[in-house]
Amino acid sequence: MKNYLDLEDFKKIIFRINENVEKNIEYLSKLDSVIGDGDHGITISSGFRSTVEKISEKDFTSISEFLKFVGNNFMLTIGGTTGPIFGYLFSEMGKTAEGLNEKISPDDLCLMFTNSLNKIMKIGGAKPGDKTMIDALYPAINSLKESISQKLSLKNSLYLMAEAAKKGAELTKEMIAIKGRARYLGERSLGYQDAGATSTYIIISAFFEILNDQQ
Amino acid sequence: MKNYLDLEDFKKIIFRINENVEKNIEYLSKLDSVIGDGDHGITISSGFRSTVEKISEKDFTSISEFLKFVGNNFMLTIGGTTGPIFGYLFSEMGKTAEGLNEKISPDDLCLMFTNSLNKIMKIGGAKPGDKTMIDALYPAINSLKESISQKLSLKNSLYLMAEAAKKGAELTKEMIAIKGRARYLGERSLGYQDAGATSTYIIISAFFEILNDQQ
Amino acid sequence: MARKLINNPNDLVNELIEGYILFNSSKVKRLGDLNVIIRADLPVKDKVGIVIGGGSGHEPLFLEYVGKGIADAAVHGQIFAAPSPDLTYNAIKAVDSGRGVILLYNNYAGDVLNFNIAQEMAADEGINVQTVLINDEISSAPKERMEDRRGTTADHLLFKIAGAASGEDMDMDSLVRLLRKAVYNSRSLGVSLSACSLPQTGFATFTLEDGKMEFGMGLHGEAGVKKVDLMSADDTAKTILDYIIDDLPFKKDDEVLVVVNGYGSTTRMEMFIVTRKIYSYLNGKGISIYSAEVGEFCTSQEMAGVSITLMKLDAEIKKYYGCPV
Amino acid sequence: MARKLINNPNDLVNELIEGYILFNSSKVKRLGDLNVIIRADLPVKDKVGIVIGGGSGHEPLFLEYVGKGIADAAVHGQIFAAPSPDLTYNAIKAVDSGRGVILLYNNYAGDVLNFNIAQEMAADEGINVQTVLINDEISSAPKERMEDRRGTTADHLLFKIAGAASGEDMDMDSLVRLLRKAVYNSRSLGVSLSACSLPQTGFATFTLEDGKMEFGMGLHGEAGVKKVDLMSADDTAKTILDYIIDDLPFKKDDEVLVVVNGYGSTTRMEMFIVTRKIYSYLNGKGISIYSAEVGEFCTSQEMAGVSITLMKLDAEIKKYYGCPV
Ligand SMILES: Nc1ncnc2c1ncn2[C@@H]1O[C@H](COP(=O)(O)OP(=O)(O)O)[C@@H](O)[C@H]1O
Ligand SMILES: Nc1ncnc2c1ncn2[C@@H]1O[C@H](COP(=O)(O)OP(=O)(O)O)[C@@H](O)[C@H]1O
Ligand SMILES: [Mg+2]
Ligand SMILES: [Mg+2]
Ligand SMILES: [Mg+2]
Ligand SMILES: [Mg+2]
Repeated sequence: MKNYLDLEDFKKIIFRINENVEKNIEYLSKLDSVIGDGDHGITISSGFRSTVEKISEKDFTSISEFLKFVGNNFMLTIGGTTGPIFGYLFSEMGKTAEGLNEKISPDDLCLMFTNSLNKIMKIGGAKPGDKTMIDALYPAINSLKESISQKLSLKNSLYLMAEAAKKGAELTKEMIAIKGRARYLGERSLGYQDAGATSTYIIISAFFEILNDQQ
Repeated sequence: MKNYLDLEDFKKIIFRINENVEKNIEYLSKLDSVIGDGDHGITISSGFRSTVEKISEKDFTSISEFLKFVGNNFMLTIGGTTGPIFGYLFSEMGKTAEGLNEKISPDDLCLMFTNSLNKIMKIGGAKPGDKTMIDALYPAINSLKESISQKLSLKNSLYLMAEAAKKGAELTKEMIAIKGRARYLGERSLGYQDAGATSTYIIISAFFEILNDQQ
Repeated sequence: MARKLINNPNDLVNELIEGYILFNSSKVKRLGDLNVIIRADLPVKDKVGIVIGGGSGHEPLFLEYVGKGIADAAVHGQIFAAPSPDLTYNAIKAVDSGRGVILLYNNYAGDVLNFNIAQEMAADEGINVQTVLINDEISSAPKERMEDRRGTTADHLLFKIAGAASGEDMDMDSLVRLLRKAVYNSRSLGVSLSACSLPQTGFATFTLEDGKMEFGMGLHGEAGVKKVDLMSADDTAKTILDYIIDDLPFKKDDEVLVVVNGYGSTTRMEMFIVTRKIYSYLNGKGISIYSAEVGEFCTSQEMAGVSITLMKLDAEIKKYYGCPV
Repeated sequence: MARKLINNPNDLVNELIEGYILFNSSKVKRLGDLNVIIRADLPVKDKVGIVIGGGSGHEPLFLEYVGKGIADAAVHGQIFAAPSPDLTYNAIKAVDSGRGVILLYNNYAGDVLNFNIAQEMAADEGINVQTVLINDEISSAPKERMEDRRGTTADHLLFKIAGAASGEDMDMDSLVRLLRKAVYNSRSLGVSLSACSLPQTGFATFTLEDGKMEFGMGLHGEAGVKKVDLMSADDTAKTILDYIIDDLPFKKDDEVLVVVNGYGSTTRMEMFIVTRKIYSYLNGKGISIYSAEVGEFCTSQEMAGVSITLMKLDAEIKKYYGCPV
């Protein structure tokens, strides 16, 4: 059983994210429209669509190069909050991968996600509990750490990671928004799930799906 | 049985018209809104309201003076189509009354209405069948003529006159508008009753009501 | 039901005028307590007066077109209703400097009736009053009955031309001739995407089903001449222009002014998307745009939609219209 | 569902810009095929550059504020979304004449993130880029956390002041100081009477029940801070002004600029009715209006409602704002 991710896997993951986001444009926009401005589905899908178009036309020699390209494309061309936040998610993973080899182990992956999380918290100023995508990413990384300490397979770890992200996204319903547009709502944001957290769940799920497809 | 109208009667008629129009503001506006701009009820009621206020503060020595005042007030201060059309209705009656005595006979009344009709047709350019207030006024005058030739009492004549106006107003449903705003609708004006014709029925009814109250 | 930010519905026109005058007190003032707005510097000596007006509810029409270089007075009726003759009569008297007054207004039956009465009243006092009717809206009657067509957004151009020309010492007859020519050279057509409501009551004056649009909609909520499925901005612009170009007709090498007018709730984004097509389409026909104006000039409450106006230019009209904006 | 006059929903911003540039080709041009509008006469020698921008869908923001005497460039994101850093980076490079560039924009998290990235990219190339955030909207955070407040209609005044001051050879530091002072002196609050929709989809971004209105509504359809029963225009104006006056606070004998802004489908009639109350209410408080502007400056699609902005003046701000309109 394969216990790493290589460049091809990362490419497949990005394509899969694009497909799954595309199917959820309306759902994501709807989530955003209750407590935000209703564009999240459109923005994030256009980000992945443009990314997929560009990576299809280009050759990459390393995971680092690939993820930095994905992240920078997102960050530089999409705009909105989604552009930088999700852009840094990938570009920081890419930066971290610079020092690693081309077979990303569970530990490597954990480090990559953790660095992204820190970068996003630094530039956006949000913390866990503020009702943002961080509330899916943070418990997902904790789950991955836990799985590693229990020596679970990468596939199982990713399964649990996606589940943790899903649960984290759902828990945002019970949070009051502190960052992002929804913060203007205060208590009125209670009861609604955060759009960015939901996208984060979709993104992490794709990691599991790709590994699952191969086995 | 009284077979004429005097100055006091005409005053009562104007007050009664005002009351009845007031009750029908929404209905008249609604009729106008299907094929016009929806303001007929508001315009015509504000016309009678202002007229009633002004005549309450003023003394009149003749029917002619009174009706010219009513008509001119309508014409000069109301605006819209209603102002001039319904203004001329009263002011021409007043002009005609100049040569008559202060007890208006059925014949006198018929002449007064006829002169008004002619003036309105001249200034507005509409003919019977064009789906305007003329389609209530014209058959009403014909009915009055007929009643006179049959030597009916003024009260009975006015009753039939009001009925004829009502029927005329209803028949406008089957007409295509040629004049007024509704003309832009062409065939699409079919099926809807003309607002101004309906007001004309309300006006003529008040003549009957006042005489009926006294007997 | 449309919600409006108003006070007592009966005070709409009065408060509109009060607010506008406070805002603009250096330029305009009110004539007594009438719904008449006049230039603050009246009477202007030795100038043919320009009086404009019509029903309220089409702001910036008419009051925002009063001032030096534009109209001398504007008379306002109630919402969507022609102004009564006493207003116009008083406006004529306030404006007349002895060289006469032109009544420049849109050809609606109610307006014509009321302005005509005022004109007669003033004429009885020896004031030379002439009328120039604006009838640019091509869907309101076929070309053979042009005299039945109503007036719309050409107002914006005509008020400017009238103001400029009357300010340059043009005499009554030349002015009337110039303005009639400019009216004749103007053609407009619009499309509505939603209804408008009467602000006094909040009720819509008509309904337009989802996914439909209506060509030739009246400014007062009169239904239009044809209802079609919602078209793209490009097709809408093309359809309107085809009707307009065919009507004058506008020809290759003509030079035109263009007005793209929003009826109320249409965004400037939509207006510029329409404008984009107008430029390319007219360019393709060899018609050159001397200047275009894009905005809300002749509105109908919160109605969604746009109208397009073309005015064919010649040297004289161009001179008075002024430089491209 | 709102019906819009558009073509392919993905082309909205591109076609907006194309249309605007055709309409205004003597004044502005496009930077390559980017959603960046720049002065036609760039580069302007020896002048601090002013770059403005933000999400699209708020027209006339931002593109209509580019030109001589106003901003040098505007960057446009997609509808309601912050513009991506590559746009701003390219705008900075096009505008910089060696004296540095000011990024003057509204304080929204997305905008800050994206503009900051662009600023870093330009700084890496040795361009002096400073940021002035606009945060006039008082309902978006309490005064203690003013740095969290968002920016709205003060834009209109700030862009003018920035354009005038930068055109008069003011250096970077003085400009930043002036603009921060003008931002600090500006306070806005609005009220919404209906929802707005995303033009790409036509879907409303929120709902407002019949007979309700919402104070502090966001420009992007974010729900406001309090929902109340529909109030009269006078009470609405008074309520907004009380909040604003209390916030700076504005005091007796202060001299102010006033902006009365319509969000989209609100008529000029309503705006002038509100304006009327503003004049009398401020007058009663001894606050004098140097100049007022009434119109659509910062819109939110077809949303109904108005916002009011006051900016406290001093001699320096007054000099650059210019004469009363
Ligand atoms: N400061 C922040 N840190 C992390 N994530 C954030 C932050 N602000 C917003 N987000 C995320 O971004 C999402 C909104 O994305 P989107 O709708 O595209 O942005 P916008 O606010 O520009 O409309 C939110 O649902 C939230 O998860
Ligand atoms: N030329 C005309 N001659 C006679 N009556 C007319 C004419 N034009 C319109 N009307 C009448 O006026 C009524 C419309 O009145 P109103 O709604 O007050 O006027 P407006 O058209 O100014 O809104 C119509 O219902 C019609 O009966
Ligand atoms: Mg959003
Ligand atoms: Mg009517
Ligand atoms: Mg009317
Ligand atoms: Mg957004």
